Amino acid sequence: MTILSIKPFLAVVISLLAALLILFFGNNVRPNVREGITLSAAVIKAVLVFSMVPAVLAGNEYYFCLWEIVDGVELAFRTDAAGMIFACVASGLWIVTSVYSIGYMRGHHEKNQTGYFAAFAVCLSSTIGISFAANLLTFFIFYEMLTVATYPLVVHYRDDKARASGRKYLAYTLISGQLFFAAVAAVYVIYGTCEFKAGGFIDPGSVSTGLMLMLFLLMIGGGAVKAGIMPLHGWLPSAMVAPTPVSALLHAVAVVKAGAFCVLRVVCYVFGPEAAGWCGADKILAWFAVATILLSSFIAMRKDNLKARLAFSTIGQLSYIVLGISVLAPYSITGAMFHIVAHAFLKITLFMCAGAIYVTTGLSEISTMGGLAKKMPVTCACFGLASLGIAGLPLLAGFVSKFNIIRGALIAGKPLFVAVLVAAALLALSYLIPVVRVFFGKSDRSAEISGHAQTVGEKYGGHAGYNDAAPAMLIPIVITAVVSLVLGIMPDAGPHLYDLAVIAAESISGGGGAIV
Amino acid sequence: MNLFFISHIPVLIVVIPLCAAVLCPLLSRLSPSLGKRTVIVFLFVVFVLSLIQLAGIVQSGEAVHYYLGGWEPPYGVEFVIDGVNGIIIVLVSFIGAMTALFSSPFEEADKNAPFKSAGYYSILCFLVIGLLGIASTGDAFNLYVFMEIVALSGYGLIAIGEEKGPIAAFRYLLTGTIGASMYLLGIGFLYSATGTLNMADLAVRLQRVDNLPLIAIAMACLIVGFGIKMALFPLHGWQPAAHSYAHPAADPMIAGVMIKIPAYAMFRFFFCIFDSSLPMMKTIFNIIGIMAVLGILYGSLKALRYDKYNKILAYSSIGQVGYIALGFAIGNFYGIAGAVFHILSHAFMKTGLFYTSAAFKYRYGIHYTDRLGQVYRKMPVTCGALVVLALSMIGLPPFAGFFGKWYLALGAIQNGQYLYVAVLIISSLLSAIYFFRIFEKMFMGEKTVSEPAAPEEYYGYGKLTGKTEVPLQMLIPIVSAALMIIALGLGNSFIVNGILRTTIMEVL
Amino acid sequence: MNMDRNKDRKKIVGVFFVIAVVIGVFFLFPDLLPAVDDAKAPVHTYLSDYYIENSLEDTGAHNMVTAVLADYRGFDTLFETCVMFLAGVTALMVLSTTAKVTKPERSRKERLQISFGSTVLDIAFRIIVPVIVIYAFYVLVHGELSLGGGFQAGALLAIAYMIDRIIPSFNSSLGNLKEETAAVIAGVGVFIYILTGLLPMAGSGNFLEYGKLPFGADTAEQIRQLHGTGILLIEIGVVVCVMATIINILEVVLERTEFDD
Amino acid sequence: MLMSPILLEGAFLLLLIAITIVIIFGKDLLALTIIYCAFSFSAMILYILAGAADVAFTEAVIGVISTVYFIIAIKSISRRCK
Amino acid sequence: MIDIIETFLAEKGIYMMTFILMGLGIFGMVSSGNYMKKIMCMNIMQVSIIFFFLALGQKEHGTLPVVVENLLGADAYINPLPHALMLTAIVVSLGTTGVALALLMKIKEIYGSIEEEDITGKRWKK
Repeated sequence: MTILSIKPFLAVVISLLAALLILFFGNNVRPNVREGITLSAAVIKAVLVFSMVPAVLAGNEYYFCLWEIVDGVELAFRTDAAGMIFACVASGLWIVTSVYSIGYMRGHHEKNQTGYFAAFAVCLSSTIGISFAANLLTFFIFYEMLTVATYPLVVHYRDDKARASGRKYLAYTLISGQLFFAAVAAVYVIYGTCEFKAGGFIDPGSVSTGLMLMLFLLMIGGGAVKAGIMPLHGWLPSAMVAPTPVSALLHAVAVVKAGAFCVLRVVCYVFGPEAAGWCGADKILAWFAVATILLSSFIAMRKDNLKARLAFSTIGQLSYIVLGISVLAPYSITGAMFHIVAHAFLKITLFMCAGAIYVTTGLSEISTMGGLAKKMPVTCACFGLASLGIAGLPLLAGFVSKFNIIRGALIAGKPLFVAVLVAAALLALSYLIPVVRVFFGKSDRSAEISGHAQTVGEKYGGHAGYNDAAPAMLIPIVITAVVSLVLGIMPDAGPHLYDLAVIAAESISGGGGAIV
Repeated sequence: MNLFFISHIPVLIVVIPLCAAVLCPLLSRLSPSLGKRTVIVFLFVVFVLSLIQLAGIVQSGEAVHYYLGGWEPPYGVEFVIDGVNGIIIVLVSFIGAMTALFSSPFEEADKNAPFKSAGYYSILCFLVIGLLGIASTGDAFNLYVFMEIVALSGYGLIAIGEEKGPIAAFRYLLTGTIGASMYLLGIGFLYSATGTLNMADLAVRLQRVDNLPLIAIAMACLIVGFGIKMALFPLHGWQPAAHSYAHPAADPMIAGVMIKIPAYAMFRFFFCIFDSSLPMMKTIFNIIGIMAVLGILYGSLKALRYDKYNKILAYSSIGQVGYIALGFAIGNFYGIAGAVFHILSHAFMKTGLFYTSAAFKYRYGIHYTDRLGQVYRKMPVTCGALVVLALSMIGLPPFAGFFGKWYLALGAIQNGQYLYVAVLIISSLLSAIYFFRIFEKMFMGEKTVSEPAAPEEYYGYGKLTGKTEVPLQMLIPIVSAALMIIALGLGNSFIVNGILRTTIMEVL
Repeated sequence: MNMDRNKDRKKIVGVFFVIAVVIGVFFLFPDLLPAVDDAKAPVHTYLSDYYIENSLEDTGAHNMVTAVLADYRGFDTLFETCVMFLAGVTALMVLSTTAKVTKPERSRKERLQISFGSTVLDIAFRIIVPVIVIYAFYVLVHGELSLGGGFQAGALLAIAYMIDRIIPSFNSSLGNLKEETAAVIAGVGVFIYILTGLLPMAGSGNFLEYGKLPFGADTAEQIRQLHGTGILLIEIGVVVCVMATIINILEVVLERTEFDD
Repeated sequence: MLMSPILLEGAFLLLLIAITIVIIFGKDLLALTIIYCAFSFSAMILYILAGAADVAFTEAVIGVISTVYFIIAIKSISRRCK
Repeated sequence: MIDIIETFLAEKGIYMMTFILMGLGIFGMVSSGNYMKKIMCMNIMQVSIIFFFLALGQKEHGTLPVVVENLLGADAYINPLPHALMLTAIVVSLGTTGVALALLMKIKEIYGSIEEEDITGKRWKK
């Protein structure tokens, strides 16, 4: 049953207004007015999104249609279960990331912060727009808005390296965006509608397998680039040039998750399990995901730069979600959706720790971070906790989602994927635990580190005898770590994200067995 | 009172600015800027009239016929206003009024050359009249006379432009005259076959003509004539120089609207007069399609090579006119709707971009993109509008450019012409390259824009005032162009379904 | 030098190529156009019969061409006059920045005596100019009855001015019109035309509908008279505009050329 | 009448074509202007043969004016042409 | 013999020569190096199109389109419509020539010459 209400539209527009206000007041006003606007917008948005959760849990959806944007297609927002999960994660983490980026920016004395916060807000509005889009065209509109909004963030430092990585980012995303556009136009012409329908509105026999496969690959191309599936992941490591809150936003909250969400929408809400299965598209997708998981883990091991290592671990983790979706079993879809939540909280903690370390000590290479734990105990503890979560240890959020994906794969009779998932968990351990060991290890080389750190520390505001990160950065880190712990123990804490995942999976597979 | 002037609106839209243009030299004799103000005020009045007219057409649903001189159509000249040219008249009058307002800082009425601003304004007003005339006339020869007026005022506005203006104007004069004569030849052939000049009458009597080679040659002449006026690919020789050296304040009108209205006239001829059952229509559409595809690729590729801001925009215009011709080549409802919608959206985009180019020239005398470094700190509003317009040119969703492409893509896929879809994608990627290159230079380049210390290094047109942002008369058009792009983008289904559908359906 | 010779050779080849192509096309499409003067061609059967038969009753003009030009398709002629006005303004704007050639100031006495030294020119000039002016007015007024009309009259007046202007040093030139004033006069001329178009709109007629001119007419005969007056009014507008524009372009070009008179 | 109008028309058209060829190959601009005046005059006669008296009248007048413009322009530009 | 030529002229000859004239006019515009000659050839092209329309309007034994009392019926007069149209075309050609010459003088003032080679530095036929 759909409730007609303006809430979903308000959730999208709030941060657009915030962006305009920030741009308008911008630099000729004291900085904390700008931060105030950002934070208040974040809080309002989170409240709006979370207020919709109970109704969605009860099985009905909010629907708001602006007007008919193209004959037959409206600019409309519908809050179904899957969209709800992504929106909750995005709006929740936006509060955390804004607090963190205020601390980071202050600590780092960044230039042109108004542009940063405005682009940040537009990014979030397009993310929420993506999650609540009711049809393929609205989805595509916000998807491209996300690309354009993240470009100023990637090129924030405005030096040559940033410019090169910005060009690379644009090349990947725009080309895939145009192919996505062609596929959306083709679907609209062939099927006359592009409304998302749980279980997919494309029925298997309607078009020749070749054409359907081509349509599927064009659409998935759009999502795969943002989700960083292996051949199209090039932009992600080079986007590390951006400041850490941006990498945190890109890799945990907005861009990468939007890619995964796009894959989810395309596979489950456009093609649907039967059509995807019929034209053999899910097998291709699955094999790409498997290749990405294994390859990215091996690369991650060799990366010495902490942020690069985390970037490749993101690529690996995202392919978990894609693998979960392409198994097409109800449990694995539930697991994939919950992994969006789990990975978001875990990865944002890791990135925030990396950012805190960089701002406080100026260190970015893992080899130079020996014995850091003595100086920054809390940051390193949270880093350790999050890396265990990523590896999928029980009692942490990562375990719940991985367990479901493996369960789905087992029931769907794909033992090979199960083996890959288990191997990947071990690999994840292999590239995160050494970092933790370095933190808590001997600090023999800390003497000449402090010399180096001392010069860098001054530059970044930390004093010589640095201790733990500034509170504005420390609090978000602790919050996200605790939340990931809580989600691990009780997946249904707070906005019942796990139940939402189950509802969505049921609606997609037409009411399969649900686990408690 | 309104009963009197409601029924006369079609002709008042053309006659009111005519009085302003004709009396401009006289009025500026009385007081320096009186001529300028009358032209601006009259053009805004015409914009309001065109809105009333469009509202009337949308409500009543059928076309408005106005018999000039009181004679019934085949004997006298008549104006026919239906959905398609109703919206185009609104477009022309809106951009005409905005350009007239935009050029007031450029044409400060100074004592020693009183005629300079009066002459400029009367030529600009004639350009608007010519375009309004082409859009509203229903008579083939009358269209030729209006094209001649548009051409002549084009030569004038280009000739008083920058350093290579006269040469560009002279080349445009030669090619423009060949174009107009080819059009006249085309009408001559049609007249010899049917004996009438009224378009509706022509369409009726052409069905009875079985002399196919004659119609084929007439179509060829018309394609060449319209092609030259539209700067379609192989006939675009005059366009890059003309658009980059024209008078900066009139350039938006020339580049934005002047090369679009012949495209509408082409639609009027090839869809309303020649019925699509003619055997050679398929080949004609294929020829136009090939010209369009080559034009799109040529325009986008050439624009990559240039560094002069106007040259980039001029070459991207060749590409975008290719889009419109592509829409006509596709031929089904979506194709034509896409082409007409692209006429509207591209007119606003290109006009807006040339406004920003003129603003940069006015304030800092910037002609080349690599002197645009950090200009957004000095001129935030202009650069904000530039970002919106450029993103729409690339074809990114929330803006109008995307929906133009959307309809073209739908039409092409319906016809199974996947080459056209591929060309649409390639050209928007190419335009992404050169527009983002401009963004890089503007937002990330090192600071090249500085307040001129001594007056002599000041190349800007305007007087050396302290202000950095352009005066208000220039800001309003820039911002309105950007807002119209957003409004067109989000409101495109109202235009395509509400206004264009009835007319295009009749034609198909 | 041989560079010119081979350029000419290329031109010769070009010329023959063009002629050959046109002849070829004509023999390819035999019955492309109707025979030059067969009366049954579609050209003559449709519109022109109507014009020939009732142009006299409708507009009261014997000369059918003037009837079509001024009344049936009066709107075309309005914009044709605008083309002339526009040409004048454009020529003026283009050359407005070029410096004028300043001729040495001649005292009144010098200008009085005839300096071009050939009596033939002087006597001929004295006879021709008045005749041209009178003939021009005849052509203007006589537009409907026989050949003539606005353009020819305007051009004739301009020629009279031109003769006077080009044969220098004769003091009784009709007056040297500065080009800006010429452009203004041309504007006024076109405005006369527009006024005659707007007047009928007051009396519920369409634009340029001479039958509805508000000069009070009820019988069919008087309406035909009205058409006549309408045509005369626009002819006056056209004359003023064409004369002023030609003089304007002449002045613009003349002022900027070195004449060693 | 010895030559029927059609033949005269043909003859004058040939004359016009000849004048055009001369203009294309001509070098001295002043001579070309005078030939252009001849062209305009014979075009006027052609129009009379075609029965268009009004148009002939206008062509004669405008031919004269164009020739005067050309001569003035040549006076201020250059007489020779490559 | 004469009437064979006559019928040939009537059928195709006149139009063929008109189009030859137009072709030469356009060729002259393209090929001539001097801008002044380009304008002359442009005028020639416009004259040829004007004559094409007038030739369309010809009638066998038709008199001038001025109403004379004793002549009735449509076949007696020549078709007046092309004449009205061509008056416009002639005036347009004069306007264009006037503007072209003004432009020429401006180009001469800026570049010092009106030869294609001096201005753009590229010869027509290498």
